Amino acid sequence: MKIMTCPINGPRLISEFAYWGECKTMPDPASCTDVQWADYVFNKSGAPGVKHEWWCHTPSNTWFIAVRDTVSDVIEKTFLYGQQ
Amino acid sequence: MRLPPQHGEWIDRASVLPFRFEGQSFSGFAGDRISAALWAADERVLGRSFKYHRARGVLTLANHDINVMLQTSQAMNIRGDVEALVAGMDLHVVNTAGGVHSDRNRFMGLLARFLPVGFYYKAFHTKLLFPLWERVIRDFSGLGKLDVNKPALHTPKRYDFCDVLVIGAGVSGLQAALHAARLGAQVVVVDENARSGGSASYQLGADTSSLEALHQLQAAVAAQPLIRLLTDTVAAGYYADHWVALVDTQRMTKLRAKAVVVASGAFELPAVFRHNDIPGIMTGGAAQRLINRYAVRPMHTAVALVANSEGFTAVLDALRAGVKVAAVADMRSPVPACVARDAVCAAGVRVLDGWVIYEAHAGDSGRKLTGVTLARLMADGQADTSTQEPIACDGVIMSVSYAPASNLLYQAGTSMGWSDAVQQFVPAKLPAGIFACGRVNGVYDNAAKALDGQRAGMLAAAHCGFASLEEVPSVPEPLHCPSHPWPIVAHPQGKNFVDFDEDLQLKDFYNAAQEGYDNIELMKRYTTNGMGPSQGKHSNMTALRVLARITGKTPIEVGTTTARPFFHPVPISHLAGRGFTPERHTPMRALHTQAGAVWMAAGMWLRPEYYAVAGRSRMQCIREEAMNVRQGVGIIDVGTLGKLEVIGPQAAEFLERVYISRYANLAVGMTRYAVMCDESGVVIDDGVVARLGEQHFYFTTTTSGAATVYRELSRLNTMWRMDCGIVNHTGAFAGVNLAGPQARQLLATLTAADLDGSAFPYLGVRAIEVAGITARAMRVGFVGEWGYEIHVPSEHGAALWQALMQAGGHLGIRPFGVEAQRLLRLEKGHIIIGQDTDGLTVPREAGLGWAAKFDKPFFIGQRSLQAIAKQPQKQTLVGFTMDIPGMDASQDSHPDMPCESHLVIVDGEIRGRITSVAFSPALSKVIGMVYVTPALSAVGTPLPLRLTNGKMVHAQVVALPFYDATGARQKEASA
Amino acid sequence: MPWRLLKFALSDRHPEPRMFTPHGQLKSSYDVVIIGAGGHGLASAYYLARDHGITNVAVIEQGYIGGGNTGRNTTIIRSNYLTPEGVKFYDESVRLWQDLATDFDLNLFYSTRGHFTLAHTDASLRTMRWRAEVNKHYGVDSELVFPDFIQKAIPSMDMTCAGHAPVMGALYHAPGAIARHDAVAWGYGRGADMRGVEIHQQTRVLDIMTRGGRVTGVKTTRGDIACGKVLCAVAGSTPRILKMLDLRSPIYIHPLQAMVSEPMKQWLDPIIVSGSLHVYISQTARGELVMGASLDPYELHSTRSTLDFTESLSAHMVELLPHLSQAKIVRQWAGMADMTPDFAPIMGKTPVEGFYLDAGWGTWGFKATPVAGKTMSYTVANDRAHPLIEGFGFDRFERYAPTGEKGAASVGH
Amino acid sequence: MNTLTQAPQRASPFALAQHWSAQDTGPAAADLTLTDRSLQTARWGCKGPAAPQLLAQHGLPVPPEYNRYCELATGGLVARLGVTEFLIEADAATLVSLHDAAMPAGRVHGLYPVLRQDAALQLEGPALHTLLRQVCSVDLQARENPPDAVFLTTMVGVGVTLLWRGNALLLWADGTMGSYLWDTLAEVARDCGSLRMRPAP
Repeated sequence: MKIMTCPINGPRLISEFAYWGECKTMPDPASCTDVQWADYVFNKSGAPGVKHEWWCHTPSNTWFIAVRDTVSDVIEKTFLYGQQ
Repeated sequence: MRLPPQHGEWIDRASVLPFRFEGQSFSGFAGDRISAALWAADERVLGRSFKYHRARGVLTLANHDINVMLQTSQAMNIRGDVEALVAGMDLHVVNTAGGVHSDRNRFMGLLARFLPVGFYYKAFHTKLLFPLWERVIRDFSGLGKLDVNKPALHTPKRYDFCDVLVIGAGVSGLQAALHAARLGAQVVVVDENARSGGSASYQLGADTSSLEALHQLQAAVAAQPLIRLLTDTVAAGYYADHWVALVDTQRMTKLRAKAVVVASGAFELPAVFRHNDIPGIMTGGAAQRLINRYAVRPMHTAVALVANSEGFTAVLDALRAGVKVAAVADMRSPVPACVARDAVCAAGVRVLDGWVIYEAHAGDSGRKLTGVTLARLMADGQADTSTQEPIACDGVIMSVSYAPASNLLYQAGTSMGWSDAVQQFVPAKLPAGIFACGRVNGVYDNAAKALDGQRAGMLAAAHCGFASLEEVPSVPEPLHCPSHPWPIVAHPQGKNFVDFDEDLQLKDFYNAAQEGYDNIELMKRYTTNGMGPSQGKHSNMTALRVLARITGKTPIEVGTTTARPFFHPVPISHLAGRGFTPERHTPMRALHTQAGAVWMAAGMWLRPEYYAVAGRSRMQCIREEAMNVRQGVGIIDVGTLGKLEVIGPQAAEFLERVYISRYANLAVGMTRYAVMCDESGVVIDDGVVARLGEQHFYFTTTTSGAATVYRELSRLNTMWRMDCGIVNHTGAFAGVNLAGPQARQLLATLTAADLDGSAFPYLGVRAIEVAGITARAMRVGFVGEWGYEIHVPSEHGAALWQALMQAGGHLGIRPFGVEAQRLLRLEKGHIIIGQDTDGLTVPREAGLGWAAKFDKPFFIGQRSLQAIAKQPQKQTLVGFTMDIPGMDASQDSHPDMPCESHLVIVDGEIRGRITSVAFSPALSKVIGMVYVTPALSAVGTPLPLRLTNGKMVHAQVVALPFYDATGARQKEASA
Repeated sequence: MPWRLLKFALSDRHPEPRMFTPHGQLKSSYDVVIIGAGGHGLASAYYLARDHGITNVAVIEQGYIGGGNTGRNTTIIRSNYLTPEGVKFYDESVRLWQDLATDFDLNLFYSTRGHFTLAHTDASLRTMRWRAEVNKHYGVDSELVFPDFIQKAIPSMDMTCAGHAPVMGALYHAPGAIARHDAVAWGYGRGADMRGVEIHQQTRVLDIMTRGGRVTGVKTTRGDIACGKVLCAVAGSTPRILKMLDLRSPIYIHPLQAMVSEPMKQWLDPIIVSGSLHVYISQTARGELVMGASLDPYELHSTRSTLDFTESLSAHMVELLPHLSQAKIVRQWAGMADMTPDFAPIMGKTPVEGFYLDAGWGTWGFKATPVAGKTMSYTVANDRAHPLIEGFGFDRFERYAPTGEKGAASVGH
Repeated sequence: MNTLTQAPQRASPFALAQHWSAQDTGPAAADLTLTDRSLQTARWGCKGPAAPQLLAQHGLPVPPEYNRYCELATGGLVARLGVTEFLIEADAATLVSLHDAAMPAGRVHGLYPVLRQDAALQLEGPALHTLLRQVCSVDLQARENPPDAVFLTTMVGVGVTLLWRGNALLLWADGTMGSYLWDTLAEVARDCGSLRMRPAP
């Protein structure tokens, strides 16, 4: 099974982790249009590439960011949010 | 015929194993594979082919020989060349009609002309007849019989770890292991055979001294403490990050390596000529395995078809075994010099250079080989039919071509290149940590294999951080080519098989190409080449050569099909393992069981659905539990609810952002209902928020939502960086809901706390002692009676329950289960998330519009709900009642009573759906909640409901709740 | 023995014409370019030519015919969906399936076997009844059945699932069927080819050219093509193509894996799906057991296999069918599923004039092959969404109006 | 709320397990010994940025690195779970003073008390290695593991905290998983040889 390295707990089977999805920045709810908001809520940058994603090591409930190539599945790095 | 003891044979003649095959008795020796034991007993017809039911014998004996597929009462699709002989086996050949010797389905062979490649696409499909034809086809297809009465086998799985995994214990693999271990690496070597040695253990030929060299190597490996050698173990699949599935008869081991050396060798391919499948025709490797491992003489008189020096070693082994070799046809011309060939010539064997076997001849209706016809090979690879020479023989030794066993290399993502020197695919670019050596790497010469293994072993060790001072050896260029570029002889009458699993003949490939299936993937799918049980191990390379010739491409241009796991079929029991299914229980588990609980699963949790009472139906029990709450006092275990805390200066602000209502203004000591939405505004969870202190909130989630809610809140707080912390106390607290008119009186007997409404009002929360246990108590009204939700540390949960049950005995306290609670909350018109809402429900539809506070600066889902608010509402949840004449609490159900999910039908259109419905014993009528279009939502609107049988019944929209509209029963008049 | 097989015995040469005309160069322009020679793309080409007389069409395929999800799925065909949109759409598809083999004169092994969706919880039982009621309303043969009925149909099933998830009932869909997936693509391909459509395999789309918000052509690895209309039917590659047009969509790609056993004698008639255990199984005409589970848990644009997939699928299968533990798995594989938030497809026109989308097929695209071809060819020919696909529009999410198929989502097959 | 008061009838989470027994059962020199530590040891937990400081103030050592633990002279231990969470097993007096300092929650800024109601277990015996190979995907005996390492991982599908104390493996898990965990481990253990089960002395 694939290994993911939790920044705190180290390398573990990827089955110990929960995938949330790509990090996305929320537009200002007050100023954005309904369509812009819908884009934030529903749309994804679904094309293959290297992405910043939220992952959680479930036994320790550790959330972190993984930089992962969604074609090769190579995890380039993982780090705690805001500590890049 | 069994030979006298052979040097290094694998059988133990001291232990004789009796067994049965097709109803006859035989015996073999410990160490025999089934096929070997049968061949030793001069059995020649060991199987029947898949399509034409032709007689088949030993072909390769290389662990992929699907000619011999057997069945016992214990197992199906047993491979004769893989499985060790076990005393008492009662074996039958799969997929025959009336046994292997007189298989009635062999007439299929006569129909061959009618059944060209893909014939089944071209017929049988008239609508009317297909079902009949399909039944016939289905009956013909399939191999073994699955015994559907067998219980499940549970074979425990295992994890394992090492630095270097070596796959294949031949000369190169053992050398790799030895050199990796010498540098300090922990090494595991696996081999699918019963012993290590690979081809060196049977491909002896003139040079029997090679066996001595092998034994020394094996001894060195055995003496190396860092090496673990696992035989009879298949590396069944390679997965990400050097995770390899090792399968033996006992179990699957999931091994994590830091580097992998693939030394898996090569498959020897059958030559393609007419009737190349008659029993007695086998590869050189098969003959040599029979002789040198199992001491079996493969035939009396042989003709050999060779195109490499390995073939001559096979001839020499045969001669040593007393086989009369009538002739050797060497497809090559001119022929490169080679020791083994010289020895064969020296032995006076007739060797014809540039000749092939044009066809083979069978007697006894295809059951045994009677001879072959040789012909000169022309420049274009065709046989010169003017030069035919028949020779009598009962066996053929074929050694013309190899294909690398590169399956795991492909799975690991290796890109393969083509080597003209050895006429095979070889690794061109290996992924990090993957190494290849030996035949799979295009290295055939024994001395070179040893060097190649040393090279791979040292590199693998280095990859794991075990540096070496000595330099990695370089491997000499190949001395000879083990594979003929075109080991294929066309024949007008065909029956020259390429794929033995699927009975595919040479012409099938030409025909498929003619029909347009002329790339490797389409050809595979159309011809089904390589789709049989051996997954093309003997046929893919030949098919590729044929396609290359048809399309005028080079092999590399044609490309290969993807080799997916598994390398060798893996039993589902091995994959399933023990099967761990985690269960969660509250501390009151044993007490519920004593009380007759009938359990139901809620995610991982097990909860009492209701408590069974002798002589009462399920529904009666549920209603009585409910009525006991309405009239006296009941107790339910609510310990499965999610129990979270948020602590800190910004705790209130945090809750305001994640729940749709207000909490900043919640007074300390009070609780408030809470609804959670997702970003799109869909309702996903609900619970109760209790404020224990200015900066301290304790809140519940649904049972199923607890884990995900806690996880998502943690993520949000990680992102938002608010000055507060979240703690998950779901498992740390036990909880009960004590409810009913007598609840307060009961609790008063166990606590000194002032339970008066003024001191402990409705929706209040207090830290009190109950039966000497420190507890968090909340005044709640979910079931619509005066009630307390009491949470205590789990270690005291059972004690709390027992104390309440004892103290409540004289008040007639009874536990109630999930179903009674569902009924009670329905009477109160309270929704259950997931039952009265679905994956798209927004608050206003579920009657929760009031809870969403749009004047807050932000909450999750707020912005989407603002957008949705501009749209007309599609549906709304309302209450309904039905009076069913003649239905009362004595009946569990009634034919006219609708079920949850029954539809509202108006003017033939779907206008609504019931989400909850029950007969209310308190109101003695049918009540429920239903989504309807806004037009139907007004109180008093008649609702036509369609039952399962299509009958229409009528209900009426009523205001919620159904029971105790003012809530007088659950809170003090003052409130 | 059918007479039509006689000709093979009577003639020495293989009396079969070529199915797909080999084409040299791409023409410089076509009326319509279809990206993707899978079932959907070829079906669209077939109906464009047959029903709309549009034959100047090129189907561009980066791999080979039917090599994507068409050749990787587990071929389940059913119409017992949850929403009116879904039920009407798939019901039309099932109707079209019936005559396909005759239309193609090709045996698709369309085999009606009956389809059970097991319910192990009262919640899923409610969903099954919901589906049954909606299905019946639109004339789809679909009903809620209970353990005794199920046990009779599959006597060897452990109705308690090893005590972990007792089977409480099932949605039974008698028309549930399987078919030979490759043959479907080949049949549509040959039909389109015979009507003049050009199929170009091993041709990869590099870019889509537009002017003023209108499609003007397609750049490929074998040259540029001018065309006014492009239909994109590429399943797992959809986001990559959409990016060429700077179109954002909710589509996300997760692998879907499957595995197949050694051939064995027939013992399993119906198709079985378990919502709670997330597994499904059927037996092919060759006697193999085809098994699958739910999506892989994270985005990946690859068809790699994982061991844990076969492990958990096997563990659940043995709970349901204990005797399966003797069977052996020979092969596993994967496809790339293009998922949508509401588990319904995205079909029809897009913000780019002349660019039509047939996507979001997730784990349920095979069964829709005929109706997708029918409706998309209509949409392309008339530049107007076919009535059956109005509920699946590209813009439904920005309108906050998703389709409700997810309400019943368990295993989407 | 003080979880350390000796309230009536505390019950071990393992007590719900089918195979659990309040007595010492099985051979003394068994291949595997499971010891129920759930109630026999005083336990307290907290997390938050202020947690290390609080521990220090009460004279407790703070493991400098994540997922390491320190032994206490008194026989207890302080385990650092991730960045700012701590699990402490010590004499009741120490824990009461910690608890009183921390409660009520919200009183100390940046400190979030954690109520520990663990199923706590000790595994040891010659067959331990064989058992672990079946139930845990982490190589707990890997050369590179530091001796004071704390592992947060899963075992037979349950989230667990693990650490080595000599040749014994200490395990903590959510109490509501306790009965499943105990029964499953006992079942696997029986396949690995003779089994002794006992409450902590």
